[in-house]
Amino acid sequence: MSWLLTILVFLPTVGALAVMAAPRGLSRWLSAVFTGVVFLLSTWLYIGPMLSSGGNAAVFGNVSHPYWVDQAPWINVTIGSLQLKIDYHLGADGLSIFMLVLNALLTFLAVLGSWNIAKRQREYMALLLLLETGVMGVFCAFDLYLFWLFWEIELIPMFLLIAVWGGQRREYAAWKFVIYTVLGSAIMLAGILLLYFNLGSQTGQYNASFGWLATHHVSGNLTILGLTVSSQLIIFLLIYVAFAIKLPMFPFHTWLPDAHTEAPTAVSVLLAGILLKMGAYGLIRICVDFMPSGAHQFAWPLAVLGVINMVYGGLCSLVQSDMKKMIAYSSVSHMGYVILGVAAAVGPGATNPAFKEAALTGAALQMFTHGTITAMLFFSVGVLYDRAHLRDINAFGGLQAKMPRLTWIYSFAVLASLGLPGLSGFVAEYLVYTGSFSTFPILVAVSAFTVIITAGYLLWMLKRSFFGPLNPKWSGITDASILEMTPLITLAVLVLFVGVFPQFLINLLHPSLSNIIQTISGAVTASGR
Amino acid sequence: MDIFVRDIWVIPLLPLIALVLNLFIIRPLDVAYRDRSAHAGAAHDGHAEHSSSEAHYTAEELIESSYVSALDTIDGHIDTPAAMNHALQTAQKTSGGKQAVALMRQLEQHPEHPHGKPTIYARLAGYVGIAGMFGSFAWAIGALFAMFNNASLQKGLTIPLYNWLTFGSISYHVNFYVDSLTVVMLVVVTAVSVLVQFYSQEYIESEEPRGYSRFFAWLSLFAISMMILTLSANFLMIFIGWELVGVSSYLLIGFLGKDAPKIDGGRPSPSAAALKAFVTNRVGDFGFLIGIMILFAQTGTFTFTEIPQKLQGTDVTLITAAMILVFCGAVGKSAQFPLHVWLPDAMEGPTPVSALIHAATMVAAGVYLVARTFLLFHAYAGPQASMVVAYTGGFTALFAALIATVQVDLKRVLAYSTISQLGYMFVGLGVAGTDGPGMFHLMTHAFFKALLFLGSGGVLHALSGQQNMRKMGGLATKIPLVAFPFLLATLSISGMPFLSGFFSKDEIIAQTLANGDVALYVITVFTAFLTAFYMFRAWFLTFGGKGGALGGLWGGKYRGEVHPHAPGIRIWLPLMLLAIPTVFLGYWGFAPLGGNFNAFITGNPAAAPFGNPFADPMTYVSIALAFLGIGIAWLMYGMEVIPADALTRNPVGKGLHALFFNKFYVDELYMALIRFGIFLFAKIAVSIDKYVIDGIINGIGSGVLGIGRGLRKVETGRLQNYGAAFFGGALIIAAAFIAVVYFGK
Amino acid sequence: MLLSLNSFLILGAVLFCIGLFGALSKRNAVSVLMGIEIMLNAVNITLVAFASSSTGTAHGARLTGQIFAIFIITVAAAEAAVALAMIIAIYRRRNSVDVSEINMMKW
Amino acid sequence: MDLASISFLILAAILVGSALAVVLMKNIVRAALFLAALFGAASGIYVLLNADFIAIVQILVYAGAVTILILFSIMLTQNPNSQSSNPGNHQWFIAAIVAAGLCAAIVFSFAQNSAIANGAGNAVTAASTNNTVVIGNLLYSPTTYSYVLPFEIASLVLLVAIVGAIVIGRED
Repeated sequence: MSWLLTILVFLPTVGALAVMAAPRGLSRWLSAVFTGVVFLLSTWLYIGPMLSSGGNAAVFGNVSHPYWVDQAPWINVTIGSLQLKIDYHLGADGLSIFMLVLNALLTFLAVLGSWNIAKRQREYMALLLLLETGVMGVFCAFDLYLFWLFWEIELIPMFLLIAVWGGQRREYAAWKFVIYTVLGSAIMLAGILLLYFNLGSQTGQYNASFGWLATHHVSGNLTILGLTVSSQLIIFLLIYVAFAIKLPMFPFHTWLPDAHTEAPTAVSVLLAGILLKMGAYGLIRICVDFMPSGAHQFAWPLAVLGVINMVYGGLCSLVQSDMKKMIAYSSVSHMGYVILGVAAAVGPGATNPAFKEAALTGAALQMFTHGTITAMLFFSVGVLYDRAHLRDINAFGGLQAKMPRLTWIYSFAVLASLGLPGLSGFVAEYLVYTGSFSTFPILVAVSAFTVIITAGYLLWMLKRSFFGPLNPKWSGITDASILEMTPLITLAVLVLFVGVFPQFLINLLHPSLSNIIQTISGAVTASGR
Repeated sequence: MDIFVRDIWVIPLLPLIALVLNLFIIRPLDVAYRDRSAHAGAAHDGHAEHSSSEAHYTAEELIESSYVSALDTIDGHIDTPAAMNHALQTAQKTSGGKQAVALMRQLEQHPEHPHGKPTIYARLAGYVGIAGMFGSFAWAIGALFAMFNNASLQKGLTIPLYNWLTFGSISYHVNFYVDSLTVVMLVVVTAVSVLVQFYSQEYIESEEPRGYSRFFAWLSLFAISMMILTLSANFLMIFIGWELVGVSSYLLIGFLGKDAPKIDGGRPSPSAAALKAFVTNRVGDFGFLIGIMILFAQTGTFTFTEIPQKLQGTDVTLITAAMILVFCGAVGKSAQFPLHVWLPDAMEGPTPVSALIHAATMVAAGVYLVARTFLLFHAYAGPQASMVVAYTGGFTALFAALIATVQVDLKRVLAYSTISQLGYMFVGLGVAGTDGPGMFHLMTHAFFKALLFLGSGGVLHALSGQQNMRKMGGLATKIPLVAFPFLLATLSISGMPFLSGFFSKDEIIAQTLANGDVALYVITVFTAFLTAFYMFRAWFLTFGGKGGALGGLWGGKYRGEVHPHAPGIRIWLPLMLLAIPTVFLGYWGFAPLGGNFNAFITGNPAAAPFGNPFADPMTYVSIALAFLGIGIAWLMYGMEVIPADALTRNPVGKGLHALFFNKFYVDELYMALIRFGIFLFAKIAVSIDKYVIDGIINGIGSGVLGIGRGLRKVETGRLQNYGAAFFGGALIIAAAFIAVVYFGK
Repeated sequence: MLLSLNSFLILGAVLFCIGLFGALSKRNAVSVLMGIEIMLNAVNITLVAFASSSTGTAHGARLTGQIFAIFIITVAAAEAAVALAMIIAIYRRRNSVDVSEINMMKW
Repeated sequence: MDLASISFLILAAILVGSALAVVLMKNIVRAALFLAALFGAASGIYVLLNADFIAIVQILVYAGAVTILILFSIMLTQNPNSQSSNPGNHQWFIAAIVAAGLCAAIVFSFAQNSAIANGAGNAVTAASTNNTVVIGNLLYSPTTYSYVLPFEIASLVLLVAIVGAIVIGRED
């Protein structure tokens, strides 16, 4: 037991308490220190194993044998033949480390990005820190119940952050967000219980730890309302509903534009950068790995929905006039890549598992890519909004003349978002496309249409707002300050680095993902499909 | 010597170093220095420009004033005059729209003349860029001679860089590959680049001094991208380069600060042109990407040299489809019909950029792509693939030439001529048995077209940005240092014997006939006639005209208002240097003098050289047609013995003129497709979101609320009601219980 | 068997229901309270009847019902005191003891 | 028919009759007086059931204290304007149905339940010992099984009720 994960999860909570206890003026400094420390510690998750193994990425392990483990017994109740066993079990393999570090970084940057927030700064910072705890927990919980617990914990601060610090329709947006999500997690809990007790009665051992679930799969059928369906499919669907809402997947996506539009800048950043990734992470880590043959049976609908996400989100972005809403819909579009990649990984055909791993790696990289790039976009819009108190694309025009720095970095983010090679978006999209094609040729061909739409709406937005002759009404606007540029530049460097040298991330993910691919192949072979 | 080939990565490295230095050290210094001097100037002037109190507008006012949408709408309809007029009228109805239109007109009639000079750091940026580029050029020449020396190097050499990932049997390599094709392309790219960069110093100094260092950074970025594209060993790398040149082009087209649509000139704003270029290219990339995916799914590799082996036994139809889709990418990048619409608009960028990117190098990338995958097109795909290439090229060549005959904007004539010449290259690749003829024309065209564009830049520079040929005339005597090389290039593109364009173009025309394709022969020869006509029309309108020497060939009446001023050495020297290959490069493919370009480019010493054009009687047909074209142009615009509107007096001619002048209404068609196709779909999607999905969600919400509102009436607040309900409930339970227990049996 | 347990239980039930009717149908708060008192008495009768008919032998088994009754009486007394105090308080404030006008306990 | 049975019949008749009078009387003062009669008759029932201690307590607490309390509050809240001092409300009809139904259900159940109807035999058993002593032991005995704690809590409840009543009823 190394305690590092426990510290990472609960240090932000300590920070939140400290912020609440400290004088108001100190709150932002304290939260910057705490999130900064958490970020530095989180990098050790990557550096530590790399140093100890001399750079061999295989050391990160997979879901059954993660490198980092914190485990302690917690609840163990036996009622008759039923046993309820919940462990305090944190773990981190490549896939988790990847998300943990991203979360730590984005939260730190979000604190910097909210430096000048005026309204109830202390409470705001404390909630940001609490949110970090919840999300950290989700990404490193290795017990299904614990996972669900953290999944719920994250919701509360997010709800408050939107409902208190949001824009005009913040209450509507916050409620919509929370009702959608709670509905999903209620259904997910049903799925978790079904999985736990079914598997328990089948194997005779009640255990919700990820390592156990990844190696022991439910079998047999369930009869629901007279329909007999394979248990894996039922459980997959029940649990996936929560992730589909979070991702968000069409048709569960409508909370996203509202939440993004109303949330304050830094919260939008976290929402897009991290919270959506929770859905993707859950899909890969839980749905695919624990119910491989259920996922396999659902692969076709999943792929179709992924493609709908991509194209539909893109089309919706095209006609938005609100910048944030446009970026929100572009998130829908971009998360479609994740769905498509995962669908291809579990899908039929493609006897060559290498293609599947390419698709899955692409999906995982897309999580990183979207997290960083959309964060940049939201930070940039936030800078603009702070000055103009407007986000309407048509209200600006020619800002390039007055805000060269912002134009520069915003263009960078836009180009990264539309998949420019050399930036991380390209790597992910290219892997997803090339990896998925052999599984779903027609669908992928249709989805490639997205590359046109994406370029269209992003560059058109840039053209209308930033280029052309300066709108005389904005002659007094000032450029982004150094403080505002800091998170943007940090992310830009990261996006560029990953775009040019993606292999360090791919190596980090490889042990986890190849394990998942093996699980899928094993399950698919066993089911004889 | 071989080191030049083995370490070919030096070529992209040098501009990369220049870019990094420029972007991260020199440009910040430039900006800081400039800001400080600007501040000093402002303080000296004593009036503060910014007052924050100006920005007191409510959100509604700003959105409704529709300043931006007026600009954008007019910008989007600039190619479709009727729609533009409508947009203008609509715009006049709102305050912001009025403001926007007024601003547009003001900027068009009195373009802002940027003042100030580049700072010392900006100049340094230029020098660094040029130095890096020159190093690359020298290295490329070294590689070329290394290949002459050691013919085995022409076969190709893979230079591994690193690996994204390898899973089982598939891999994503980031590798370079160098063979004779690569080196020829690199020489062209570096040579034109270094000259254009040298030329740009003076051009950008007067056009946009504030963006001086940025401009050189983007030029370096473009050079790197183009080199990655050229050096790529696989489809992954070539796609990376492909997109990067696209984005460099985007950045450079939108570079100029005079960023408003020109209503009367019928020209979009640079940013609109950049957007159009990028998105149109993406349409091609869509096909390209699918083609790559098909090949990858079949073979598990992207590498050009491995794909053919692994394709053994694959369905030919599938490969044909894949190659046609790959060709889609080339269609986009090389501006072939139907994706040619972006290139004329791209002329809104600075003229050196037009010369480098939109004439000589980037637009040739499509040709290079087909040449690079030539084996797949000809040996693995069915004959339909090559047919598609050849006929797309042939049709585009004719189509663009027809449009070029009636344009009045000098740069647009050159743009359509570029499209037309690129069509020739595709014809060459489609009909010939090797990639020799197409690449040969690419090479010669790169130089003479760069020369033409730089020459037109010299004209624009002399006339302070005037692009309309009706406002020119007789310039040959005023700027002879520009006119002379320009004339050489015009002759070359028109197919005058002994100049480079003659050799390369005639080889392609000969190949169509050798392939037995009469239709293509007729098309290409007729296009050659049109080329000679419209190029000399442009020449006479610009440099010649009635009253000039030699029957209007040299000098004549000047129709403009601006006083032309002579260009400096930084402008005319590159022109002179480009004139050298324009004249002599053709002899590399002239067999009687020992030139065998074909053998070099294919890496096969045994490959037959191009046929001797003078030995082929059909050559004289095309020469005659070229002279005919020149002659008609001379009569119409030089000596003006035939009135310019002679052909357009009858209704047929008038209709044709309108058709050509409006570019066959392709832009109108696309505009309609976008508005009634894509945007309709987008609006439907949004409505689904708003009314169906959110309707269901909100419906459930208000349903629950409604039930709650109804049920809450039950809560009267009177304790006795509650009591009655409570005991009534108890009674019901008891009654049910009794009914079941005592009477249920 | 007039003095069987059943007779007392039925008596209690009838009283309880009458009291219930009073509690549910009266406007005057004091009257409602009186109905409740009837109900409490009915319950007490039932409890004592059970206690008396018990045949248990354990310590105190036969008197547990009576003990319950004592507690009920205690609580009823307390309740009556508090309730009447409240009625008076309400009367002071609203000049009425009509319970159908007191409907603040909603939504 | 023995004396006990006759007494039961008379007492039961008084109980039911006065209960009906309490809920049906138009005049609330009369209703309260009938309530006092009801309390007295109930005490008679307790005597019949050999619960003499309860009977005494009943007289003391109910007939004595509660009746007086009720009469006082009637006096304090008498509204001179109202025609009827003890009106029914709008839902008296529903209340009647519910009460009657419930009564029928309970009585029916008792009638059907043979265990209660037959098994228990005579409810009124002969007085074997002094009940009061036993109750005393059962309530206060510190050594044997007793209800000391509930008793103490009950006293606390009473205390709270007293204080509460004073606080609530206080004029402010």
